[in-house]
Amino acid sequence: MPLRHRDNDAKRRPASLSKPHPCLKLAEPMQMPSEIALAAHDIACQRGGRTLFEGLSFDLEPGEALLISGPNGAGKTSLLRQIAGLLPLAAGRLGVTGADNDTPVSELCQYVGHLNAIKTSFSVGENLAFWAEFLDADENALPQALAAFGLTPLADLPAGLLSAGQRRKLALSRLFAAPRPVWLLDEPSVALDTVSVELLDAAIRNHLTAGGIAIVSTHVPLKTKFSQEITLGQERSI
Amino acid sequence: MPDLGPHAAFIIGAYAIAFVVLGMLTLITVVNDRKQARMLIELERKGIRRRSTAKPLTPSVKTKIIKSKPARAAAKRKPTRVRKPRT
Amino acid sequence: MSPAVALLVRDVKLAWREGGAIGVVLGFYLVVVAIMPFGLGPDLNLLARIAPGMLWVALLLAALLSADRIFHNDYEDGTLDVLATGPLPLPLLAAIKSLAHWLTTGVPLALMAPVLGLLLNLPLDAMPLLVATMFAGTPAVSFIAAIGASLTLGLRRSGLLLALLVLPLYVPVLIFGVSTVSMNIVGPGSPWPPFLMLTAISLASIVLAPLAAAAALRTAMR
Amino acid sequence: MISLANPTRFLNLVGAVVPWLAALIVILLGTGLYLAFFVSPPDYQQGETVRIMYVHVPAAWLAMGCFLVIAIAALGTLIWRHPLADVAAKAAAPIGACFTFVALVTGSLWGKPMWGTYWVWDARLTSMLVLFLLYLGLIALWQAIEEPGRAGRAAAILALVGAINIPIIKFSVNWWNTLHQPASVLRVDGPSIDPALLTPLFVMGAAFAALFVLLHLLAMRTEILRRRVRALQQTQVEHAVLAGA
Repeated sequence: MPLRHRDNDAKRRPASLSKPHPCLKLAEPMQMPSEIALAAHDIACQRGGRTLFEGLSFDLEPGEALLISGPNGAGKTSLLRQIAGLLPLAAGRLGVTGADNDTPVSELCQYVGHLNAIKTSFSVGENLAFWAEFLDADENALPQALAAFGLTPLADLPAGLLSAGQRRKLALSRLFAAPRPVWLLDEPSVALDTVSVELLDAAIRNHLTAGGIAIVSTHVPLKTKFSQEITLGQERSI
Repeated sequence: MPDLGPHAAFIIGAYAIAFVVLGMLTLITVVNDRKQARMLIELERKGIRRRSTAKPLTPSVKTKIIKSKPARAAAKRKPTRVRKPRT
Repeated sequence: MSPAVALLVRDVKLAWREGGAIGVVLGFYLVVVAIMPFGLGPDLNLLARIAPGMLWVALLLAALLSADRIFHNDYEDGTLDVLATGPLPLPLLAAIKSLAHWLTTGVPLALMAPVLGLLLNLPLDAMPLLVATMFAGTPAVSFIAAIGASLTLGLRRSGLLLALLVLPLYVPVLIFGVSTVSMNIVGPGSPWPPFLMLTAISLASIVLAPLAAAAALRTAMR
Repeated sequence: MISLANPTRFLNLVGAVVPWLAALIVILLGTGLYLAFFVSPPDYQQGETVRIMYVHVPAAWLAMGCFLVIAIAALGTLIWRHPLADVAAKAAAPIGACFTFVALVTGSLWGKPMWGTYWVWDARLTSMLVLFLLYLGLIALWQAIEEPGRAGRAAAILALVGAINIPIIKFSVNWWNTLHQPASVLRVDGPSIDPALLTPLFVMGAAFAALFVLLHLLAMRTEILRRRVRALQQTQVEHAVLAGA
């Protein structure tokens, strides 16, 4: 990778440090590969014989974020699932620079979809610990991951007792339990209260500062600076 | 027809069942085929055509680049790896 | 802990905790075997003769009953999506989940079979062989069930459909499993050829079934 | 093969072939029935009942051949991604099930005079029964999944699993059968058949095969038309939505 990105990071970091936030200290120690760039070229998506979108391209440098918007059924979730490798691309290609050559794109992504991927019979801590182990992450980061959305006091409770908002926070804590350079967030703020949305917002900003990439579909305005926005939808032309 | 002996009922029965089953299958196949063909003609008569010919809806993608960035660097960089579409 | 071991441990823990899944399977096994003599009459000689077959058929049904657990819960709560972004290739993922199903149903059922064999007057000296055949055959049961479970993922009436799809595939397992035990009790011949055949089927299923299951999972996740 | 890849050309081809095939079936079936009832001599062992063979054995051939067609189509769906492959597989399954059913029933009716009972767990009949169950599973899977793409791929996977299993099932059933009733099984196949019995058998076999081809082509055409109708109905719904309905 060219040196340019390191320069960018150096320039950005003091700017965000000047704005202290509870989350900043948590995200700071996390070492993640900060040189991943992600590009999509002319990708298309088909579901059930219908073309949801085609000719979609974007180009994300380290530290950049992409906002996906559009009405229901326009294909926001499908796009995120395509990037996560869960849906095949109907056309086009997805490329990554800066990673080991044998790492598939999906393994660079942390996908937090509509469903929280929580086992209700496990405790909050066990849920996170499993993801850290399974996704091959450093288990020493677990206390910080629990603290990221304030779940530390609930760590030993069964996840089945959590409220909808707390479950969402547990799902989002996965971003810290198994840090990966590309965050794919599908309506991450659903069921979250205002304070938690701010935490999430700050977490995304810190992730970007560290050189990560975030692709977010959301209807809630975030303070995060998105460098690109993609609007999916059907033109009304008959 | 020759004398089929004591087991004539079984022989006739076997042939009868075979012909009834295969006959019904043929009948159902032909009826279904006609039905679908009629429905298709009916729909086409109403002027509804397939999207590949008429394109009434265009799925659209609008990309907005909010922050300008070094365009030449982005253009120069080639993806090292490419995930081929699976379909 | 490696990702594979973590997944295996988690699946076994889940089976242990979620509504006593293992207990229900064992209870089902007991009920099915216990109800058969009421239909057949209490003739101990007859029961001893058909005991291996009854124990095996009931075992297949009990294992199928729990088969949609292999992928269904993870599919419903979104876990499967995150698992798919993990470091394990999908066939290995399917294999580990099948292995967990075997550990939590095949093994307990095989261990319980001799107890139920007592109810059916199965000769005591046939017990070790019965357990051995079940240990050799149940891996095939779990791994083939995983194919059915992945094919019927998220469908209506998936349990019934699963049974319809998978039971015909169990015919060889049933034949060789039962024959091994009956050969030992009544003959004719050595029980080892069918036993080896059963082992071969299990080994082949362990290798091939996860490939089919992974392909079906890909289709279901789209 | 290239011309067949285009569904529209395929539809035209079906339209051209169907009348000729229908005529061929009538001729073959007429000849076959005449040979079976009037020309073929009674078997020295089984007497007149051997005539059931002319409908039972071809049905069994077709039952197995149809699964082969489905397995090849499954490869077409999964590997070559041929656009007509899953249509071919879906259309073949009910036909195969019907032929299997005919083979089972006629075998049973043949068994009553020969063995004194309608059903014996004879190796060939039992394998047919398992095959019938596999067909039912395939059809049920097709019906359970609404989205044709997923249904096609799922059914293709099941068909390949079944195709790998059929020889194992056949082997195990044969083994099990010799174990339980050694050497009592009636053998009508193999080279010991009298040539006078072979000619009607082959003519009937050809008639059944032609019938299969006809039904398969028709069912494939129906399936293609059904998908077009579905697509048109979908556009109709979208039009209505956009018009503000």
